Amino acid sequence: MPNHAGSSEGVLSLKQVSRWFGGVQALADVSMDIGQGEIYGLIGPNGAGKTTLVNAITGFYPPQQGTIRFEGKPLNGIHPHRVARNGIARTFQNVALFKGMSVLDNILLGRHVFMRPSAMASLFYWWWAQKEEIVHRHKVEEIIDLLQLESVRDEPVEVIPLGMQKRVELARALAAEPRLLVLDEPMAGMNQEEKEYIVRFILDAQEALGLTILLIEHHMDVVTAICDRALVLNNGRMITEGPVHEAVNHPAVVSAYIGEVA
Amino acid sequence: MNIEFFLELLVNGALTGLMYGMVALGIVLIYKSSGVLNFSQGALVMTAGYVTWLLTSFGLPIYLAAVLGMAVLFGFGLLIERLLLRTLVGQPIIMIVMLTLGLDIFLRGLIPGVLGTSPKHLDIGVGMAPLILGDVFINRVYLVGGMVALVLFALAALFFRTRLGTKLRAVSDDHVSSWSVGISVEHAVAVSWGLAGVCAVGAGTIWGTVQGVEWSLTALLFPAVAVVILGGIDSIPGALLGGLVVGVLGSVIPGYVDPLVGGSTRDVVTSVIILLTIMIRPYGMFGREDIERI
Amino acid sequence: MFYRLSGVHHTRYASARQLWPLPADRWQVAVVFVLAAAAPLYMSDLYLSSYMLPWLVWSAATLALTLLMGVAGQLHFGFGAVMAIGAYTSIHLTQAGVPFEIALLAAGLISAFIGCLFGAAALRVKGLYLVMATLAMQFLVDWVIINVKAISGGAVATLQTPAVEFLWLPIDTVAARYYVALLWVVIVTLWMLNIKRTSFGRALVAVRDKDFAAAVIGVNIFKYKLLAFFTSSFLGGVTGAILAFCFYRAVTPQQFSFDISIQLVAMVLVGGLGSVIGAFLGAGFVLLAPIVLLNIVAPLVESGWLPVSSSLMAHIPLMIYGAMIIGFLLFEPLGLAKIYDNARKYFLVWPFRHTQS
Amino acid sequence: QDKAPIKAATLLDFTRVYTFLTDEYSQGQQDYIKLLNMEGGIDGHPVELIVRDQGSQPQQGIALYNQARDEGAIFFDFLSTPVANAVMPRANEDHLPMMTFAHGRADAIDGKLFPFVFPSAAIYRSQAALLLKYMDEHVGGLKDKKIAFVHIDSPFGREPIALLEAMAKTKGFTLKTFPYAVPGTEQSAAWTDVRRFRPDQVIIWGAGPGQAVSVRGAISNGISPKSIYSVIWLSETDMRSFQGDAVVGVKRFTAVNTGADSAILKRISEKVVAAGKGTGDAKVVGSTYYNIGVATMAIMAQAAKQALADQGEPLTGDKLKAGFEKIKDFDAEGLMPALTITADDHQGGGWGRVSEWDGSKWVPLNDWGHAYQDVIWGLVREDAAKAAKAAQETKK
Amino acid sequence: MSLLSLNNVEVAYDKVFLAIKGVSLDVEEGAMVAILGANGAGKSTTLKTISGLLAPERGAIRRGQVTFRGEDIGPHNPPQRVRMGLVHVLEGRRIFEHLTPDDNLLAAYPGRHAKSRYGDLRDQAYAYFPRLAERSRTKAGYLSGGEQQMLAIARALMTEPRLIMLDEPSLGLAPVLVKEIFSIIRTINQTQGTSVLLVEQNARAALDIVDHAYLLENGHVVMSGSAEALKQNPDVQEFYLGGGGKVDYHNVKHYRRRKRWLA
Ligand SMILES: Nc1ncnc2c1ncn2[C@@H]1O[C@H](COP(=O)(O)OP(=O)(O)OP(=O)(O)O)[C@@H](O)[C@H]1O
Ligand SMILES: Nc1ncnc2c1ncn2[C@@H]1O[C@H](COP(=O)(O)OP(=O)(O)OP(=O)(O)O)[C@@H](O)[C@H]1O
Ligand SMILES: [Mg+2]
Ligand SMILES: [Mg+2]
Repeated sequence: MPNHAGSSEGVLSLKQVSRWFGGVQALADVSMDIGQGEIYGLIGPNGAGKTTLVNAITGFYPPQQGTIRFEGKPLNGIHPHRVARNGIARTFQNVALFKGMSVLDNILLGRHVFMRPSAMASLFYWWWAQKEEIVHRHKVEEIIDLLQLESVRDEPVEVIPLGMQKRVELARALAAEPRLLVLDEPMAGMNQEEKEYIVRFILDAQEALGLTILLIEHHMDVVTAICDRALVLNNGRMITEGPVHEAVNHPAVVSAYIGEVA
Repeated sequence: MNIEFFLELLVNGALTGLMYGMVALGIVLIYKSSGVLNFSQGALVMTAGYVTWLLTSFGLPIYLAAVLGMAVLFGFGLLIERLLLRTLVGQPIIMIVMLTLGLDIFLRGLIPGVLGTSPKHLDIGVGMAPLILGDVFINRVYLVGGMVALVLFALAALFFRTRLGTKLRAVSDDHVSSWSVGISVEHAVAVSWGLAGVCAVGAGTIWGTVQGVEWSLTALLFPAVAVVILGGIDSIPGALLGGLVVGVLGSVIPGYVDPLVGGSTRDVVTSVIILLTIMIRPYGMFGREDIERI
Repeated sequence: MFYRLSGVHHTRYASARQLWPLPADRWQVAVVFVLAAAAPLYMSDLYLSSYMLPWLVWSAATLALTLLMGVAGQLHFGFGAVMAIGAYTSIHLTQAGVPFEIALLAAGLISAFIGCLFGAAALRVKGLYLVMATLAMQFLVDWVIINVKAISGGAVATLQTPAVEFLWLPIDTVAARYYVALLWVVIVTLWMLNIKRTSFGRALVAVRDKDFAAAVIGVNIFKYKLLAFFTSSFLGGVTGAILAFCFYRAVTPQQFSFDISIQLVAMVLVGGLGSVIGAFLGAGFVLLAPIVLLNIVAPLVESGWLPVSSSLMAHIPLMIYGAMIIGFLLFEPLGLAKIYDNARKYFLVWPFRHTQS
Repeated sequence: QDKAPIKAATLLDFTRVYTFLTDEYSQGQQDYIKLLNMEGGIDGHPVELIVRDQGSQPQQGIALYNQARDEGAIFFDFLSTPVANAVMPRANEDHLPMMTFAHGRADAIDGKLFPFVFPSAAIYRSQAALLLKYMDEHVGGLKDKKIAFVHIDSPFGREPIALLEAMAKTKGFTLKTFPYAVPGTEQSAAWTDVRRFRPDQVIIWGAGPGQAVSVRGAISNGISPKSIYSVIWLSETDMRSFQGDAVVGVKRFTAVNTGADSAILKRISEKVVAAGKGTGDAKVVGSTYYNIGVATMAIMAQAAKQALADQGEPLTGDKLKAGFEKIKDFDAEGLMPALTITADDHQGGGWGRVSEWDGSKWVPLNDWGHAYQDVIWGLVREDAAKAAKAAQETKK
Repeated sequence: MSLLSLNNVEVAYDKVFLAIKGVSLDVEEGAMVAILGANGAGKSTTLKTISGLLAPERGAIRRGQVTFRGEDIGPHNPPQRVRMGLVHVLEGRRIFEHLTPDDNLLAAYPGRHAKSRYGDLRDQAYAYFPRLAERSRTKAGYLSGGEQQMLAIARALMTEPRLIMLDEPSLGLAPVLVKEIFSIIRTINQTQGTSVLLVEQNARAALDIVDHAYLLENGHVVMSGSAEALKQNPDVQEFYLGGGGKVDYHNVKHYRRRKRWLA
């Protein structure tokens, strides 16, 4: 994969991105550059536009202004499923797993981009689809034990606890072998211990697969601990951008987002 | 063809539309307040027709019978909620759609089975002589039907301005959280079904006069569905306007086209209205859109 | 019949992904299949032709719809129309001398393409609105069939199926027709089962459960919705053709009216949305229960036990049918499949009462 | 009466499309059979009716047909065009006669084409023909007249159009057809159009509630009841829904006398109904559809008698068919026109008459007769030829 | 006699899946109690059991009973329980999307009293959450996560509860909002004497405001005591508070075997 560390432009670079919803402007001239292998924090109050920004990147709400480039290629107006094939994977703020399926199938779906699904193939399963299934099953098993999901492998996702579900979502994203991983509040609703687990998994995955990561999180301790740089949004505008410690200590950020430490 | 011809099609079409709207109104009331699309409204109308007929056959004057019928059907609505819908709270849409269809089938068997299948006749006593304006003949029964429809629409609109109305809208949004803040989903849904029953009597009596009371009253469901789709399933003004449009198009277009194709095109017009609406503007003219946050 | 998980270990992914991982299940399937295959030997023609045969064909139809409604989550209230297209295609082709096998294939394909038109609506809307759209299309298709004489065969809208042969065997006896139906239903069943466990099926389910989440892992939502309509319409079309040739041996528009579409949905739901075994149970139940119940009620009436008029008598099946649908939705929304499954689970965890977290 | 019962299956539509007449029709059939059995059945054989509902659904009809056949029924009556059409080929295969009294497909009158199907009364085209003939002879001829044909938009509704068009040519009147949508309960658009056509005569061709709607539509559009002509399906109940003499003068084709004064009806009234053995509401006895029901069973019984007389025990489908084709000048004791069925003509000449509504009952206007059968048979043969040709094509 | 008490309650979903197994807990009049626990421990289930919202999820009480104000509320349906003064703010802020905040509040107002009373309650709610007052005319569905959470709480307050149950109110909220909401909860408790039963993942914040807490581990109460006592407990510190001070996430031993109290 091309290494952009040196180049002026990062793996993912946004220029003057804006997005309106009817009257409200959810994003106003947001620009950022994420370098290869970085963990980049995206923080800001509720309703600041973080999720919207991610949706713009992944093609759900194409920006009405500005450009988004990934590894040099423009992403504007590309359908979500194409974005995925370009090597970007993401998780969702409120868990978006496929309720009807087992954990295993959910993760297998992450391999979709590498498979050749067809009705015919399934008609002639034994001669056609089975091999493929098994090949990818091996891949998936690797991810399963990277994220320690063995215990729930065959459970239907809807009955496993939320913490596990978030983990499965992460696994599904990793299964797509992305180069950029976008995590929207992966630790919402978790207790300390589970947070620690997720953090570990993120770090491991990043090491193992050389990922670049864009992380939205409200847990400041985590953000400060693992992010290299951070962008702070408020009402769709950038307050500040830069090394994480400077960003979070920026007075505007403290007042608007973190609040005076009691 | 001449202008009177067009006018006549227009007027009678509009009135028919209002009468469809009456059936549609029942559907809207239920959907607006419990998020259930009631495919058994046609059967309710049939039931209402039979009930009114039964009461008249005891010698009651038609209007008194209709009023009594409204009471009966209101109760019937409550009963449906109590027996059927209460247990289905929170089930997927398809289940509830199918439940109402099942109810439709059941009623289509029960009512004619018990009260007889040969067409029963109602008569709101306005005679057959049309109202004649120039060369435009207007069907008096339709005229009365239109009036009744308008009254019902007005009442329904007022109802949703009340506090109870707000609660009902809340229920249609989210059963569980309505429960969690103490709104009695059961009562809300029951009331809406009761009101739908009342509308059914209006429609049943008028249509019963137009065509006679028998199972084919259930066929009114189809135009009614077109109306709610066009107007927006949860919009009362939508049902009113949708009714007018469906009625007029369903009368004018066949008026000119049928003689050419030598076949009735009204159902086609209706179907096309449904399709086009869904393709072009899924939530109809005034329907509310679903909010999906990613 | 004992389901014990203990002692069942999978050493290879292939075996873990078998259709029936439990030996007990495999036994059941085998037995059922043998019974079905041998049916002509021990069943009277009456039962074979007016219960067994329709049951199989309708099961196939239900499976086709299950693929769409259960697996892909696209509601379809106009499936009767799709089957009608298949039936008419096949009958016109065979009358023009095309071999039956090819006619079947063509029937499937034509239905599939027109079925995609239904699918076009699904690209725009979900749920309730899709129900309406498909419902409207049902009416349109009916209208076209009835009014285009070239299709329906004119004012006297009945087309008789010509004598045909399947794989060089003439389809003239009840048994022959039965085996054609059986063959088809077996194919459809295996197909369904395999779809459910391969990437294709998973993609469909993904679109059903959370379309945007499906998109972000690279599933082209539009494509798969259309594929779902295409595939199930194909199955529906062929089934329609087989229904026409093996059961009715005639085609009239009413055969595939709106009522039939509803009946199919009822079969899917009564069976249990998305379940294969459910499709069989559902089709059987909806098809046979009213007849059976009527056969129970009828003697009572004729012997004067129940004093009901012949008219009311005649309406009883309709009531039963409606009541049946309602009953299932109320007392077992997940359908017969769930009942079956509960029984099975009961044996799985037997003698314990609960699975623990 | 110790002989084996003769089983006849009347698998009717009580629930969907034909509900408007099935109750009365079936009541007539059952009452007549009761009478017949009291009077010793068909020389000693009691007749057993198998009455079931097929809801006008072919699949249901086929299933019930198979079942009844299995139970030993040798005669079938469906009174539902789609079901009858779907079952015909089977009936022919199984050599079991079925009756499509005064309805069903036109070419069924040709015994060559459908050896086991017996309309046994004027089919729709014959009915239309008779109405035309009446206009021609009694209301100032057809030449240069305008005739509106207002019909339900279904195979049944379109059935007579072919004949009407043919006659329009030969008789030189202008015909205009006005279809309205199934189920026929909303016709305002059609009638608006009819009024502007200013027809001399109007023929309404529908069934059930649609008929009353048609009459109402016609009258409120200023068409005199006297110039309204209807297919056989227009009953007392339909007409009684209009109060006063608003609809006096409406005319209708009649295949079977209405009223309870013919010999058979008298006997039914006293022996069955009066004796409290009646199948349903006594008021219905003698109504149009009731009497049609009686007639169908009377014809069936006659055929069976013939068959047993000629070929002896036991009665089979084939013998019964032959019996039908031996029926000669049978008028069911004055209930209906003298009926003669032959191996070729299963319609029996297409006899009938026109009656008029006098405010309380239907009164015959003319004597039994039939009309333009040559044209009707011509059309049938054309179609048959076409069909045969098509068949040839496929063979090649 | 305590306001609310669960006595050895056992709940199963789908008749087969046991979610909580013999939970007992008490909430005193005017007290603030927290339920802590890992994901899937059964916290929400417990709250649903109390508010009677199990039915829609095919859950049912198998054993034990729930008493509120000395009365066994097992047979009561949710609205009846709300009328008794028991309200449940659901997990994941389920407000009425298509209604404006105003209508949300109106819908929740039981309407036992006059319209004026409603006015007072609404003003009070907006006093707590001035942010909502600003957006009171836009469809609630488009409010941001935080605002929706506030609306959910405000809506619950319209029923004038004796006991308010909050399921993870801080879920997905910005730190400043978390602080804000918790302080508001405290004021509500103090000014109106409303008892609070709080389910929270953010143990630190929770333990700061409550006076008593229960620890749930897959369906069992494994520990309970005063907030202070729990804060001191080493296990709680390790698994819920992140070992007292700041954690160095880079060096967390992720294969660490989790300790079970019930092993
Ligand atoms: N589909 C939509 N239609 C209309 N408005 C929207 C839509 N999606 C988001 N918004 C608005 O855009 C703004 C930003 O929303 P967004 O979800 O991006 O906030 P956020 O930063 O993710 O907040 P949170 O931390 O609570 O997730 C909000 O005011 C929201 O109301
Ligand atoms: N509707 C349901 N059907 C089946 N099982 C369920 C259902 N809801 C919850 N469960 C199971 O019950 C257990 C407890 O769920 P519950 O939601 O109460 O946990 P929780 O403590 O609230 O976790 P979280 O912190 O994620 O909310 C979990 O194992 C969950 O999988
Ligand atoms: Mg967000
Ligand atoms: Mg929870």
